[in-house]
Amino acid sequence: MSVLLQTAEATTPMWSALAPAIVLALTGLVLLGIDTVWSDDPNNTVLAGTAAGGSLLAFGITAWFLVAGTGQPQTGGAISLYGESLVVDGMSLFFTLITTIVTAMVAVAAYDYLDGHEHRAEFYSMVLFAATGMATMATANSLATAFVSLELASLPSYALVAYLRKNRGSVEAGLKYLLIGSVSSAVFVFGISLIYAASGSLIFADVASALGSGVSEMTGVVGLGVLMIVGGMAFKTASVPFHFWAPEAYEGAPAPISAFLSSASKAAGFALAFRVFVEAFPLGAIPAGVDWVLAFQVLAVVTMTLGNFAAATQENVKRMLAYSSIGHAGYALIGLAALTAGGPNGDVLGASMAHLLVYGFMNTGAFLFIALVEHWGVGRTFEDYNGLASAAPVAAVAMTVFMFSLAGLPPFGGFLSKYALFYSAIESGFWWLAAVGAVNSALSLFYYSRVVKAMWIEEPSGTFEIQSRPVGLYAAVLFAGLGTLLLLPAFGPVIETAQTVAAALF
Amino acid sequence: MVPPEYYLLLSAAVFCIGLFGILTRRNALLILMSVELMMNAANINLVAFSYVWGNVTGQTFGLFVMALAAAEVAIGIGIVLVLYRNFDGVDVTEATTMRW
Amino acid sequence: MAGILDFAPAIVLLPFVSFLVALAVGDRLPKGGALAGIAATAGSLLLAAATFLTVSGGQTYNATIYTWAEGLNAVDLSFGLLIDPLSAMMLLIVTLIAFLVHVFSLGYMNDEGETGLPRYYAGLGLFTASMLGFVVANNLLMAFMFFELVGLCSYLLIGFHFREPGPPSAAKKAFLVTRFGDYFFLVGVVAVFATFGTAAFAGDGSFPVLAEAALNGEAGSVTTFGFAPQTWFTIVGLLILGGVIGKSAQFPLHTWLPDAMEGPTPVSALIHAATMVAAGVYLVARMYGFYALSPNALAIIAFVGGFTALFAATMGVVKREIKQVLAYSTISQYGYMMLGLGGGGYVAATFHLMTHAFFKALLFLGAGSVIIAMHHNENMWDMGGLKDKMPVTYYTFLSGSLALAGIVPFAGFWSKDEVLYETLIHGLGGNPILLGAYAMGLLAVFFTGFYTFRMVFLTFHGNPRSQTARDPHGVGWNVKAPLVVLGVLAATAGLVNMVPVEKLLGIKGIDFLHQWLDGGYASLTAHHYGELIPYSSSYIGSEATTVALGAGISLGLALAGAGLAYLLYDVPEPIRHTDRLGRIKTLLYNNYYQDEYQVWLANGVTRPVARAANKFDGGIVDGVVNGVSSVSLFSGSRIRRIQTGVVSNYAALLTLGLTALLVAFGLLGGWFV
Amino acid sequence: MIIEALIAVTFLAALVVFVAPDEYAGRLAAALSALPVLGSLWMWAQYDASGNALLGGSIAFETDFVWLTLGSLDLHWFVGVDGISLPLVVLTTILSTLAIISAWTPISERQSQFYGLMLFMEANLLGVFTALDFFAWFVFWEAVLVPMYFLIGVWGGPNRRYAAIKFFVYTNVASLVMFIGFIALVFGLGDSVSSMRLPEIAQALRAGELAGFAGLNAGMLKTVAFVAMFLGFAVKVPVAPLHTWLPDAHVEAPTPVSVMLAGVLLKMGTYALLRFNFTMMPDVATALVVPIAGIAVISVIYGALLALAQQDLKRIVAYSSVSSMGYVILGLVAYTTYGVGGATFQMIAHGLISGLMFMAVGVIYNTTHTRMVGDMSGIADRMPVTAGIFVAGAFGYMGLPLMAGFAGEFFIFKGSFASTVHSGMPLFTAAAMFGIVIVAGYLLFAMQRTLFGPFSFDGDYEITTAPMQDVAPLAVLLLLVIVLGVAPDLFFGMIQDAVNPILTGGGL
Repeated sequence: MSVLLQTAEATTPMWSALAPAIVLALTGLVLLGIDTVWSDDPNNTVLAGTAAGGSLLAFGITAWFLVAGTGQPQTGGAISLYGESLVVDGMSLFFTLITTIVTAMVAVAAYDYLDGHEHRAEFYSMVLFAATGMATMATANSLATAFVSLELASLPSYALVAYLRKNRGSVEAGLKYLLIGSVSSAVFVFGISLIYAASGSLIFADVASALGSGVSEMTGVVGLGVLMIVGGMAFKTASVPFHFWAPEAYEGAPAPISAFLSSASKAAGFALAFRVFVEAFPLGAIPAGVDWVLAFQVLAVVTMTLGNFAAATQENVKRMLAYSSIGHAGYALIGLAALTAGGPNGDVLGASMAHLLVYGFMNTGAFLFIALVEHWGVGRTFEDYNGLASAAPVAAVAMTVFMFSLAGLPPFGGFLSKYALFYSAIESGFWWLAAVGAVNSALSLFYYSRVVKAMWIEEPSGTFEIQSRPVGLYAAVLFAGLGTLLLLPAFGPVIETAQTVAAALF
Repeated sequence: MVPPEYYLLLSAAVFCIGLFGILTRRNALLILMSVELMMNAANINLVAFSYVWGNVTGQTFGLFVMALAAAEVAIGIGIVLVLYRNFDGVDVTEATTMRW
Repeated sequence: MAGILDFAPAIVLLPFVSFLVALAVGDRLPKGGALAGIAATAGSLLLAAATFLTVSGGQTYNATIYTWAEGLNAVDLSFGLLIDPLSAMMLLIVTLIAFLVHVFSLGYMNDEGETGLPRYYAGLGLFTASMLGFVVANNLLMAFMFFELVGLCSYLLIGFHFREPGPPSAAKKAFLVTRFGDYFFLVGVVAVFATFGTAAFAGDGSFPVLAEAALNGEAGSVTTFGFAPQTWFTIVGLLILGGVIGKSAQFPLHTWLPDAMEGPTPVSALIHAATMVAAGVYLVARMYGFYALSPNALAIIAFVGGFTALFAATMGVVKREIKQVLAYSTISQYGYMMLGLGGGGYVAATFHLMTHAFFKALLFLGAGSVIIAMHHNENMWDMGGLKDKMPVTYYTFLSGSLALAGIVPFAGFWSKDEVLYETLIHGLGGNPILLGAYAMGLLAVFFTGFYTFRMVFLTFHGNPRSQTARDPHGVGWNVKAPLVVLGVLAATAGLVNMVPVEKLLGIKGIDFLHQWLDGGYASLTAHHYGELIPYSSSYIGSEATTVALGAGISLGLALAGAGLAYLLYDVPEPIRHTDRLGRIKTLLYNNYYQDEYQVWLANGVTRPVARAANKFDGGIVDGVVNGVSSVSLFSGSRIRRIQTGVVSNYAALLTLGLTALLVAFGLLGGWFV
Repeated sequence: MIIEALIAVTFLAALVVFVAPDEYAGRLAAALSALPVLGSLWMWAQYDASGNALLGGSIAFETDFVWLTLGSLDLHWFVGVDGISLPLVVLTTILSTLAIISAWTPISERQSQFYGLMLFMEANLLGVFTALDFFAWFVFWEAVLVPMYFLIGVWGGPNRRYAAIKFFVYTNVASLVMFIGFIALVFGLGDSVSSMRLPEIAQALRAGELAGFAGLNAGMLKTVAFVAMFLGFAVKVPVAPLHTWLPDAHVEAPTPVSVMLAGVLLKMGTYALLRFNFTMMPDVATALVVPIAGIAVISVIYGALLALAQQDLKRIVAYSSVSSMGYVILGLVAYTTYGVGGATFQMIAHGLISGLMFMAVGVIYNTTHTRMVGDMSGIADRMPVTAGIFVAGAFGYMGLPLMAGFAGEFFIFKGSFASTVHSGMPLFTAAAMFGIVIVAGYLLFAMQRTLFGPFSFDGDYEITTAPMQDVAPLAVLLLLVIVLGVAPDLFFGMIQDAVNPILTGGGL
């Protein structure tokens, strides 16, 4: 590998560090190409194959980079491109990893889900473009690229949510997502403009130094700007108070898209948030009056509490998952909320990143199981799931794995990632954050186990007409399940990588 | 020259007008327009302070913002269209099949 | 030394083996395991006799044979044998009675075609084994453990007829009441360990010795938990006494014993004469060296004993069933033993323990034979005139009755008289409590005489008062043989310790029991106890006159009682004179309402408390738990209402939230200055 | 590697059974679960370690390698046994096998799933009792909940959903509280520990290397952590007033599951209390002796009173478990050889006896299909053997000498009465000991009503002798109870050897 690495470093130009994003974008274009050259309604298998192949290729490259240490200290540190507006380092690769693998799973799952729908090519290509945007978000190193990549990720998402044009739910979801999204991005960009006003630059490093060197006394402006940027991030990560779109969008959207948004898009949002706040508004440089850590503490507590409590009383499984994903955003926010000047920030951030990776598997899997159920035409409420295990034991086992993993029970990945998160929160002295998280996760155990109870314990209310065993969906679900399971023993490298690359930011 | 604070106030005013529009309008298209207003408020800042700081970063970024705003509207219109089809109307408060 | 004493464990183990045999293959053996039991107890009897002889040769035995729990930097808990004159004598008594009861059971159970015989003989075997284990125990813990096993066996045997409603209830009561006493006993055992670090009965390191040393201010390693040694030892002694009161059916824990008559009669004989009830008194005798150190404990023992003696005797006066009378007489007689122990008459009490074992076993077996004859009708008013129909039973029963009533020269006279005598002289030595106890004991003698002979006359004299009494069922050799053996013993056993004769006629050396109990370990001899007891003796006139006076009075009272019974009941058609007692009779017949208040304590107090606790648990404790969950769910159902579904509201709320954040942090960070 | 082998074999067995066809599942599970039994007995025979695993004693069958690194600390895969954990391992394997056999009769649906989960639970229990690294231990600790949830929820009684979720959430909350307390403690130790290995942490704590953390000074932190962990474990034990999940779980759970719940799962709590609170922070424990001993006494008496008020045989035994566990707490806080050793021994003894009682109740239930005291009487007439064993077990529960229960309880009483940690200990002990009277009360009443008296049964089932497969496990358990009662040193020696180091030093 090291030899490979040497050659890679020697021969390939710098921009090749962006290969994952480029591959994703190209795949999107290829899909469009297929759609145009193919006379009428291209073959689903080809499309899905291309999309999955492209994203898997991107995943492979990312993994290789990560292992080879591209953009990490041992190979000369972060690779910054295009006047520092993009940067490739361990963290960006880590998040690209999440995005690409989720994209791959979604693409495979969509193969069955899209059966009998039109405009499949557009669907896949938009997924890929959105993925490109997310990959870019992870590498954005300037407020400008941040905004652009965020929009690049968002715009296709709006369309994807509303993909089922004849389905009122889907359309309504799209509308709400769009409106809240556009408002949020307006807030975001206004915040950017204020920061620019205060610092005269958009590059994170320069912003930091400008604010640090006290160029401006406009604390108020900086504060407004920072909080508005927090808003933009909150929207992307579905955190309070910009979370309102999430329940409806996840519920109404096609299940694979819900999976995509709630896992990849959320992760990308965190990637951006981590970098913006750590690089552009470092605790050392930021004016004393602008205490964004406290802001994130408030948001984290409120978000996880609201998400979990609202999820506890849902009747609709998909909506329950939507709220629970808000709750998990709250957990992940601990990564920013538990930062302290000179504290073990690498550990905290890394734990949060690791949780997002595990979450990418278990949450995607859960939503894809919903997709499977929707594909079968089984209802959406808990009651409709009664006795599902008898009809589809394998899938039910997978779903059980997801639920318990989300609830943070062993022997699944979610257990370690969640406890690692609480652990590092306590490590940096915020034991009360961990305590709040604990209360919430106890509650979450209650509602997650409702699904399990319905599937395994309750008697079937009717008989299920489950004739098909969709290959793609099953493959995706089982892959996610396997990942969730293996991430317990394999958690070591994950958390170590995450914390190393996170530490590199400080 | 005009002190920069004024630009801030102007942009803030525009931003609030846009926000006001979003909060009061029920017509999807009007809401989209209000969003445009908010984005342009940002642009005012960018351009003005680009001048103040004497670099073109702001202005360039302003162009990006406009482009993206346009793209956003493009998608928006599409969604409003299907909204019209499904809920025969563009009143955003009509679409409430999902709640709680 | 590889002497006979090394086989002592076999005395305990043989009956245990018979228990296992009866349990495992009893139903495939002839007579349902009876023969195994008889063989085992016979073997034990022989060994016990051998042991007795060896001990009379001056040998003793005190060794640990099994370490139950080996302490690591802590004391070991072990099983050991202590064979000294006291235990040797007791071994002999227990094995003899057990053997006879086994034989008798052939007639009482097998010939009567009872079912579940293997269970019965297994129970008898275990019962005997437990009691023997208790007798030879060389430390308090082992004693306690076998004490408990004895309780278990009584439960099993009293409840033998488990298909009827009565016996299970009686068994439960027996175990529960004695368990209540054993609770204090167990605390006492633990306290002894905590105080002395050992629970050995004999040897220099034994706890009575240590206690003695502590009182003489020599002790090193004795923790008394902040009390003065004297006080603390009294407390510990009384705690252990709790077990004694329970098992030996002393007031107020005597209530289980009359109910225990639900058990088969041979079992009653075993329980009352040799095993369970005797265990309590034996325990006090075993650790008399400890009690002797505490005058208060002794006084309490004496008073409880005296009171119980009188109290139970009065109740015996009015009973209808023959076994009931015997039951109360048992309680009363054990009261005498306690009186003797408390009154400083260690030998006297032991003596009475022995004689009582013989004549009470005899009486119960006799009653059993009568019951066989009466086709299991125990009501004396349906009997009468049986003396001609069953002479063997009659004469042996008579011998036992004379002993019980304390008529010279039968066994009971000697022992009871000595108990009263010891109490009297120590009372005169300046201890009013003892005098009071003596008075009660003396009064009880009269009642004893009365109820005993009331029983005899009602059962055997006069005309038959029922068809079955006219034509009783015959009894076999296996019933008569034990009766004869015991009858002889009841008549003669007193001769082993004719202290009054010695004192009056000055014939030295006929107080064999005194000499016997002076043998063995120095710290366990009657002499040593004599030195320990905190009483001084004084006499009315000379010692001889006191002896004569005491014996005369008690004998006179006994005869008076018997005489009254003779007048009232030795008539062809006796009438229920006790009815004339009216209210008193009702009171006596209901045992002074002792059971009532104890049942009330169990059902009227404990159960309601438990029910209240249950309500509390379900309502409050669990209510809080469920409350928390329902509150969370409720708040959840409220929180989700924020999501109204109207996107404009979302925008508004969003703006609101952001503004709130801005304002809050603005003020916090002082941006607007 | 024997421990890994033990756990792995059990996991594999679980998988195999899970996919096996229903008709063989039970037999297969029993056969496979015999392997861990043999393994654990082999360990017991080969055991040669000494001292306490956490306090520098030699650890038997130890393996230790780094698993993953969390922040500044290494998490190890670190397993091994000492005199405290080995008896519990043996108990777990034996009881699991017997429970599986006792399930043959009552469990008729989804058998392969049932037995698979039983074995899965056994594997995790083995992990709990052998893991010596906190995180590994915690993984197993939590993993036990999952199979238990299903076992109650799927095969339980009418109210099983409520019982299952209550057990699930209640104990999970407890674990979280405990987790936070312990982790805070670990960070309080700062650089003096380099891993989450319990021995390292225990020795560092006893060496007084705890520093302040997160605004709490060392002493405060220690106390807070102790209380948090105590509460967390107390729920599992369970200690009054945190016990209310237990009766519900027991009543709803099928017999074999109750056996495991009472026999092994409750011991997780006391085991953890001993390993963490009482081994690591004796100074705090002795400082809090009055409240702890008070709670113990309350559990004993209150639990016994509750049992007295019940009509459901299973509820009676369930509440009496609360009572018996109170003795364990009392013994632990006594800090004497007999106290702590007795508490550990009582874990084993109670495991066997409560298992025996639940099985006996189950056997009666299998034929009568009722557990209500009022619904039957004189059962002994039709089921003599079962009744006999029931009586024996009940007396074992009452602490009859020469049965395991008496040994455990007497050791505890002896140890705690003599304890010098507080002058009030004799009184606490005497108060707790009164439990032996109440326990006799309710068990005797229950037996008199159900087993004895004239036979009557209002129910349309034929009451006949129980099948061999039901009675055999009972007999085995009874035998074990008696053997341990006659020869407690089979375990008590190694137990004392392992608990004695706890008593020395450490603020005493």
